[in-house]
This record gives sequence, structure tokens and C-alpha cells, in this order.
Amino acid sequence: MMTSPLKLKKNKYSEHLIRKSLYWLSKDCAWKFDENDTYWLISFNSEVDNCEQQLHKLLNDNILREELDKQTNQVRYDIILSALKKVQSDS
Amino acid sequence: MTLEATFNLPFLFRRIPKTNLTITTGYNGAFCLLEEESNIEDLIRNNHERLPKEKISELEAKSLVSTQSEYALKASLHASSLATQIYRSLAKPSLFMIVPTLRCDHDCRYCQVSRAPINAEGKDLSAKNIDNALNLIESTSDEELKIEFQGGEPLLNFKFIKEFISKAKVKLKEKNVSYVICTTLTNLTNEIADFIKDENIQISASIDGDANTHKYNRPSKYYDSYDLLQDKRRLLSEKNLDSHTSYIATVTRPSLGNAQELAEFFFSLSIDSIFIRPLTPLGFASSTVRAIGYTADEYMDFYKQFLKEIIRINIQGTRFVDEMALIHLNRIFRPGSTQYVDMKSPAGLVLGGLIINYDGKVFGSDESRMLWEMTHSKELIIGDITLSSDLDFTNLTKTLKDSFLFALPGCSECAYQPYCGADPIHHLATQGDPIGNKSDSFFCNFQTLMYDMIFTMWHNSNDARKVFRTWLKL
Amino acid sequence: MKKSFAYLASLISASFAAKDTIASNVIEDRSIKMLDDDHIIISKLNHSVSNLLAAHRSHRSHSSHSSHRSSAGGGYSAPRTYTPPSTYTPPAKKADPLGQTARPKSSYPSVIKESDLVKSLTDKDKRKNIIMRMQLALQFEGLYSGAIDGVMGERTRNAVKAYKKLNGVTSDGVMDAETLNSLGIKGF
Amino acid sequence: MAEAIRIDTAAIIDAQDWSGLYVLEKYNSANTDIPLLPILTKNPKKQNEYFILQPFSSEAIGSIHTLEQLDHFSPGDIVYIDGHHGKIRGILNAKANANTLLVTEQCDNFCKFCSQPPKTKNDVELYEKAALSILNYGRNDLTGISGGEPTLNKNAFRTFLQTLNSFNNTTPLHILTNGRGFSEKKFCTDVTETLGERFCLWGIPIYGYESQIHNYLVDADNAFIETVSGIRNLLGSGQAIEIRIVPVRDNLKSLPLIIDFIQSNLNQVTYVSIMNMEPKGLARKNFNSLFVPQHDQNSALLEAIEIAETHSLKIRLFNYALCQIDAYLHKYACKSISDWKNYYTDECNACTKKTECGGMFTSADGRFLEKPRAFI
Repeated sequence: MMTSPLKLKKNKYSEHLIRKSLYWLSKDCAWKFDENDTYWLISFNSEVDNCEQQLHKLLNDNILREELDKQTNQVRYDIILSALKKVQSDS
Repeated sequence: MTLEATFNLPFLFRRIPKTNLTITTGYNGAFCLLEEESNIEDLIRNNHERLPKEKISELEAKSLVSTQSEYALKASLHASSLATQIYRSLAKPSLFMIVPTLRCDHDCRYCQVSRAPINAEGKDLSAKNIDNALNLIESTSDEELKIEFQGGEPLLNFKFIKEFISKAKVKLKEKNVSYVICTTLTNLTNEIADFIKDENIQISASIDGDANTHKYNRPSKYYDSYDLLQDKRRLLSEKNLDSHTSYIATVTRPSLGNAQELAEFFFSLSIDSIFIRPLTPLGFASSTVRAIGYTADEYMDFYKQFLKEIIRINIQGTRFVDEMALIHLNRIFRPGSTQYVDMKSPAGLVLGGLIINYDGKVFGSDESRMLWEMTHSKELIIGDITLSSDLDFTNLTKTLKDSFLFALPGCSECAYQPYCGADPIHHLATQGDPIGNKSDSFFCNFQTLMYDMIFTMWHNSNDARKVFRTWLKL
Repeated sequence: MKKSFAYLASLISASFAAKDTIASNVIEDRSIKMLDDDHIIISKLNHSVSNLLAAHRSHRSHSSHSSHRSSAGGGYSAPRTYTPPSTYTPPAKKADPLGQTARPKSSYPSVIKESDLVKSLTDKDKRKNIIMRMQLALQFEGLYSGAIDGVMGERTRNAVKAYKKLNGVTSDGVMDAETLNSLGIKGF
Repeated sequence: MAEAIRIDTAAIIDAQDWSGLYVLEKYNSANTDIPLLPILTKNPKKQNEYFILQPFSSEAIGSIHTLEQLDHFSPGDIVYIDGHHGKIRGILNAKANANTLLVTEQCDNFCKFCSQPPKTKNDVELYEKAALSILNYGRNDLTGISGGEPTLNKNAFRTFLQTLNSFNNTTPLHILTNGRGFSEKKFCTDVTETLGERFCLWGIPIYGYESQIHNYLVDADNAFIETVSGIRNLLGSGQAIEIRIVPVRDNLKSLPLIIDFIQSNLNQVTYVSIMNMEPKGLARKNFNSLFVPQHDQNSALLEAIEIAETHSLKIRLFNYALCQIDAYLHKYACKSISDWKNYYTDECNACTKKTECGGMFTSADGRFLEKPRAFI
């Protein structure tokens, strides 16, 4: 039996963000991912009670990662790319 | 200290479960532990003034945040550290494993290679392949290398080892070679012990616990495997070979409840270190898994108790090193000092070490050999010394180039990325895909929990920190 | 084999493309690239440096103040290929070891007697040495960039002339006492 | 000033005309292809008289008189006659625990504790003298190169190295520099290529973990970024680096953070040296605002060393007296003070650790001396 779906606004959460969070959800939480026009809909196997709480934690951290990425993604990209280029030119 | 505003550099973070700690790490391998739950939020939302001043200073010193004027410099230092780390991982292999025979006198419960009876024919690596093996090693290795004899039980083909080493002394005389024999010791003789002494060979001996545990895990149909092991340990002592010997233990399910007893048992052996490791969950029947297997969480519940006991022993005044913890500590504190093959990015496959099987086939890792035994998939074979000393691992290059942690799903945002490694063959064997789903990976779960535990102990336990430091100074 | 490693290295940037699709969900496009490739380095110690460091260490192994720490313990870590010197004491900064430092131009007492000099210049070895000393001095004055070979050629001669002009040395010759004194060359 | 344990100078007379560099007694090599220095040789018949000989000649062209025995010098040493002050001074001395050549007094840092404040006059000939000294010295000992800033005059510095190379000299060098010049990649490449196989250790100061403290202490804008970039570039060229930290009041608290900075960003450095300030030059002038007694440095030193040890970053303490610091720190403390400016107090004679201890700077006397406490 599944819980009634958790509704997350599409304009606030990207699909990537939600899928990334579901990826790390513990194995006992069987989830179902759905959508309507305005919401992402996630329902859980009702036997485990803290799945929703787990997901919120994961979502929150991933929102922070997105925020950090906004500030630093270009530098991150540069660091990795230049490191690879350097190794390549040195080999 | 600085009055200028600071900005975030790209760092990675993880809230350590069941604690208030958040670990932040950088591509330079530096870490900083944030003590308050709200810290990470304030840090990322650029409310740096809300963090304790000392924390911002620490983050700045470690180049996880920076002032505007130093930002480009710090970024270049990150890139340089990362380039140095990748360059190191691309160094020539320094570990060569050789399987002189597949024959074995034990029937270990968790043995993943299809071992052969002690008198089986055609399960030995023929000495006529030694020249090709040495050519291969000579041409692929760096100046310093380690040659490990594995099995089967390598001492059942001691003749091969003896001939190999005498030829290696000529062929590899320009290089700094160390030798290790991985053995159950039961076939140790006076002659072998003298040879080990004369050639300054290291022994990695298997002992899984007290008599019951050891015999449960490592039964032999020929003799009492535990009693004989203890006899041979006495022989080693008589020959003054204790300093040549280190011990390795594999844990099975029945031991999970006996962490403290197990630690005390190993300590009672008067040895100065123990390398204890979980099973590699590879190729077991499900009945076997139920009997001896466990999840990473279950193992770590055991291991945490085990390590606590080891730390207690150390605090009481005897140095007794847990090698598994030390590997992780070295990865954190001494980047570049350990070349542990599982912990490399790109993966240690081929680049970390090669293994020459009893039939002459060459593989890029021990796990590749095991997987080959299970699947016989040809891509895993990178050479055959019965034919030539050439290597060809073009089949594995895609796997290798897909093994940079910063590019792997599940790893790219993990805070332990600077210390961890990719293990594509593990994921290929357990999940059928070299990248794998990390949330369902024993390897990933184990490593993550290890680092969680070590960082938590480092932060919360003065005793643990003190002991870890003494180990790191070795 | 070497070739295979090079091949692998050439592939690594391809893996970056994978990273791109995985991690870059929010890329704020900045047209200025922050990192100059020149500013990225790989730290790997020169072999000659590491060898010499090692040699130096054994040479001074009697020193008592070292803090010997061996490389990683246990059988699972490769030995470090390079150990920094643990016993060599770097010299502390020494004050003013060359005493009166800068040469007071044209104010040297005439310590080279013209007669001694003329005699010296007839000796092949001495003459060569004097020219080498001149070439060396002129080189650091930034006036001479040829070989220090003790041969009075066109370039050396021109450098001397330029030096004399710059420093107000009015004598007529190229290798006379006044010039040598001004260059701080003693003992001829 | 207190008297040093090895005297490096001697008084001479009749030397007004003979200022300059000399080789003592004999040449170590018969190499006639290097520019040779004149020789100073003892008159066997007359005590304390030394003849001055031309190269390739046994005929004296002059002589000087010393007022004392030149026992502290050995044949082959390079000495400098300072006729103006009536002194003879060792330049490269086989008996010294360290030889350092000063190649310039100009500097682009103006460290608040500089023992030898920079001057501005053109002194390019010091490079020439240093090169001549090295070439004429027979021994291949590690030789210090110091300033001022040896690389400030980039041309002179390169020329100096090229000159040594052109005579196939292989003397290993320990160069003290602020490293700023090497932030220019081209200069770094030029120099390291010129060095080739020559062993070279670069001693480079970092006084803070970020620009503000460092730039304040060296009194130069942009110094931190240039120094760190310079170290980065040198590491990239495979050079051996020694980082030098001088703890003073302004940076003592951040000493552990400086170690964190080095470990996180420049962990390939060969080692880190923490150097207690010498109360000389500007350090003497600014003593009250800079000075921290050694025993007050203990907790910062302990913390810094603990971090370094954990990361197996080699670290050592220089210019500390054992009686002033925590016993745990003793094994890191080096007998580092150059003998010609080193002394022990009367108190020290009773001390059981005197032979292991670095003692004091001769400049640390009077109010600058931290009262020794003998270990009995």
C-alpha cells in the first residue's frame, strides 16, 4: 500500500534534484515518482514511516548543493578541466 | 583574521548521520568539520559572518573559502593538487600479484576462486613462463614495486617461487623490489622459513580468529587448520621471522557479535598489527550469503566495536595497529602515501597492479581474476604470459576512463571523493555495470561508513585521535 | 606498454564530457575562464633533487637532531619513493659576509702597479686569467654576454670601453691598472 | 654583543690597499680555466705575516700582517680582506657549520623583523664575488645564497647560475628567497632549466595563511600571492622547497593555520622550518611590538607540530633554546644558529643539555636575552 503522494512544486524543485535525492533514499523506502502540471508526486510504501522525512533531508542538502553550484560551478569545471589538461600535456 | 569578505570555492559536503557534524572537503584533499547543523547552510548561503570566526579562518587556510583577491590563486592550487593526484594514479603499476598455483589445502567458506585439490594436475604456473612474467614486470613497473605471491596456497608451489626470485634478482636488479607471500602458513617448512629469511620476504598470513572461528571460516580436510597454523607461528618465531609477518583476517557473519573478543584474541597473539576486512560479496550462492554474509551497516556495527577495543588497547599502552583504519587515515592525512588499489581515481585497475594467474593469464586486478573465474568474459584478460610478455588492455580503457570520481554519479558530489576510489570491477561483478548504483553498493556503503566513523571519532574522541596520530606517525 | 599509458592519458579528457552531462545541472555561464593553464602544476620532485637529498641525508647521518619518521607502516602501502632530508640543517642567514659591499667606482687606491701588470701580461696564463676576471666582472655589469674564455676579442674590448665610459675611467688602455682597479680586480 | 663560539674574523694591519677576495694557502684544483683569485699564503719565516701571490706565480706582490693566528681558517678557504676596517673575514670556510654568500642587499620585501634591512645602492658585483668565491673554493659543500632578495635582479641571478654552469661547477645551493619572482612562470622555467641537475633547496618565507598578515609583516602589497604562486611554480618544476616561518606577536596565533595552509595547498614542500626571530636589525628596532618569549610560543608550536606530524609534513624548529620550550618540542629543535653568531651563557655551562642545544644568538644579550635555565 502506498502513502498519499508528497506534492513538490515543479517551479521550486527540478526533476534532477528530486531524482538525485531519491537515489540515496534507503532501500526500505519503495517510492513511486509521478507528476501533474504543477507538482511532482512522490508516494512511499507506508510500512516505513520516516521516508518522507529522509527525502526532505536529502532534498534540502541537494538544494544547498545547487546553490553552491550556482556560485562555483564554473570554477569547479575549470579546476577539473585544467587538471586533466595538465595531466594530459605532461604524460 | 581577514577583514575582507570571503567567498566559497567549490567544495563537497556531507552531514555525518547521527551527529551534528558536517564534513566539507576540497579538491585539494583538505577537510574541515563544521560542528553546528546550521553551519553548512550559512556557509553556502554566504552568511560567513554567522560561522565562528575560527572556522572561517580554518576554511580559508584550507582553501575552501577565499577572499576575492586570492580566489584565482586558490583555484589554481586546487587544480594543481588534483592534477598531482591524477598524475600519481596514472603512475606505472607498483604491485604485481602472481598465482603460482590454484591448489589449496583449505576449503575456505568465502573462497572466490575455484580452488583445486592439493594433488590436482595442471593447476600450477609453469616455471617456463618466468622469463615472460619478468619481462612483463620489468617493462611495466616503476622503480619501486612489490611482488605478491597469492593462491591457491602459494607455498604448495614453493619451487616456482624460489626459481622466480632467483631470476628476478638478475632481471630486476635495477629496481627496488619487495616480496610478499600471502599464505595460510600450513605448508611452511624449515627450508622455506630459511629462504624467507635469506631473501627478506614478507609474509601476509591469514588468521580469522580463535580456533572455532578460524576453523569455521577456513576448514581443511587434511588437518586441524588452527593447530597447524599455531605450530607454524612457533616455527616463525624460532626463526626470528616475527618481524616479517603481518596478519590478515576476514570476517564472516558468525563473528559479528564478537567484536571485542576478536580484538582481544588478535592482541593476545603478541602481534603488532591486524588487517581486518569484510568479505568481498562476490559470486556467492544466496545460501552462502545468508550464512556468512552481511550488509555494510551490519559489518560496520561490528567493526566500530572492534576498533574501539583496539583503541582501548592502544590507550592502555601497547601499540597495536588496525591496518584497515590506517589505510583510511593515510588516505585522509597523507595523500599520495598509500597506493591501495581500491582507493584510486581513476581506478586502480591495471594502473594499480597486475595479477598473473596460474594459467598465465594476466588481469588488471585480483577482482578481475575472480570475475573471470565466474563469467569467463574475455575482456578482462589483458595478457597471457604463456604466449608473450605483451599487454593489451584496450578493452578496459573505457572502464578506466569512466572511473574518475569527479565524473561518476553518486561520487561526483560525495564529500569523501578526495580520499576514495572507483572500483569498477566490484560494481561490474555485483551490479553488472562498472559504474553501478552507489546507494546499493557494498563498496560505497562500506567506504562511506568507514569515513563517517573515522571523522566522527577524530572529532569526538580524544583517545581515538591520540591513537590515530601515533599510527600516522609510523 | 609505454604507448598504452600514453593512449590512456589521451583518453582522459574524453571522460570529462561525461562529467559535464552528469553534474552540470545549473551552469551560470561566465565567459571569463578563471584559470590560466600556466598556473596549473604537477608536483613531482626532480630525480636529481630527490637523489641528492637522499645522498645528503646519509652523508650527515651522524647529526643528532633529526626527527626520524619512516614511511607508512603495514604491508598495504607502497613505500614512498622519496624522503626529504631529515638531518641537514639549513644555514641561517649570515650577515654581510662580503664586508664592504658595493665597489666605490673609480675610487680604489692604485693597488695594481702598472709595472707589475705589464710584466703579468707577458705571461700567457696570467694574461688569460686577468681577461677572464674582466669578462666576469663586465658580465655582471650587464655589458658583456660572451664566453668567459680569457680571450681579448672584439666583444670584450667593446665591453671594457663601455664600462670605462659609464664609470668615468679616463685612462687610454683596455687592460691598464686604472681599469682593473676600477673593476675590483686585485693582485696583479 | 656577546662573543660567538666560532670567531669568523681576525684583525689585520697594512692591508689598506688589499681589499678583496683571496684563496687561503693553496688552490684546491689545478683548474686553469676558471677565473682565479690571488692567494694569501703564510710567510714560513715570520709569524703572522701573509704574502699575496698572483695566480701562476710564487712571487709575492705584497704582504699583510695579522694580529692573531688564523687558526679558524683552513687551506682552500675563501677569505675577504677588508682593508678599510683592518679585518680578514671568512667567506667560504671549511670549518663553519654553514656558509652563506650574500649576493645583494636589495629587496622588495621589507620584513618588520629583517636582521639586515635592505639597501638600495647598486651592488651587482656581489653576484660576481659570490660566483668567484664558489668557483675558487675546492669543496662541494651545500652553500647558502642570501640577500636582500637574490632573485630581485633577475638577470644577475640567472647570470650567476649560468657562470657556475659554464665552469662545470656543481656546488649544491640553498637559496633564501621570497619567491616572488617565480610567480612569473617564464622566469621560473628559465631558472630551473639553468639549474638542470644541480641540487638546489629554496628557503622561502610564509608568514601568514592569507595576504593580510603576510603582506603586513613583509610590508609589501601583493607579496603573499606572488610568493605562494612562486612556490607553486617551483614545485611544478620539481624543486625542493623549505618554507620558513618566523613567529612574532602578529602571527603566532595563526601558526597552526599556516601549517594547515601549507598542507592543504603546497603539501609537496620538502619541509617547514619555524625560525625564532633574531634580535638584530629591524627586529631589534621593533622588538617590543614583535617579540614573543619562547615559552609563550609553546602552545602554538605544539599545535603546529601536531598538525604537521599528522600529515607527515617534515617540520623543525630553529633558533630555540631547549630550556625555553616544552620538552616535547626538543626533538624538533635544531642546533641551527651559525657558529659565528652563536653563544652560550655562563648559566649554560652547568646545563646537561648544552651539547644538544642551539644556544643563543650573539645579538640576544642584555634585555634581548631570555634568561636560560640550566637542566641539571
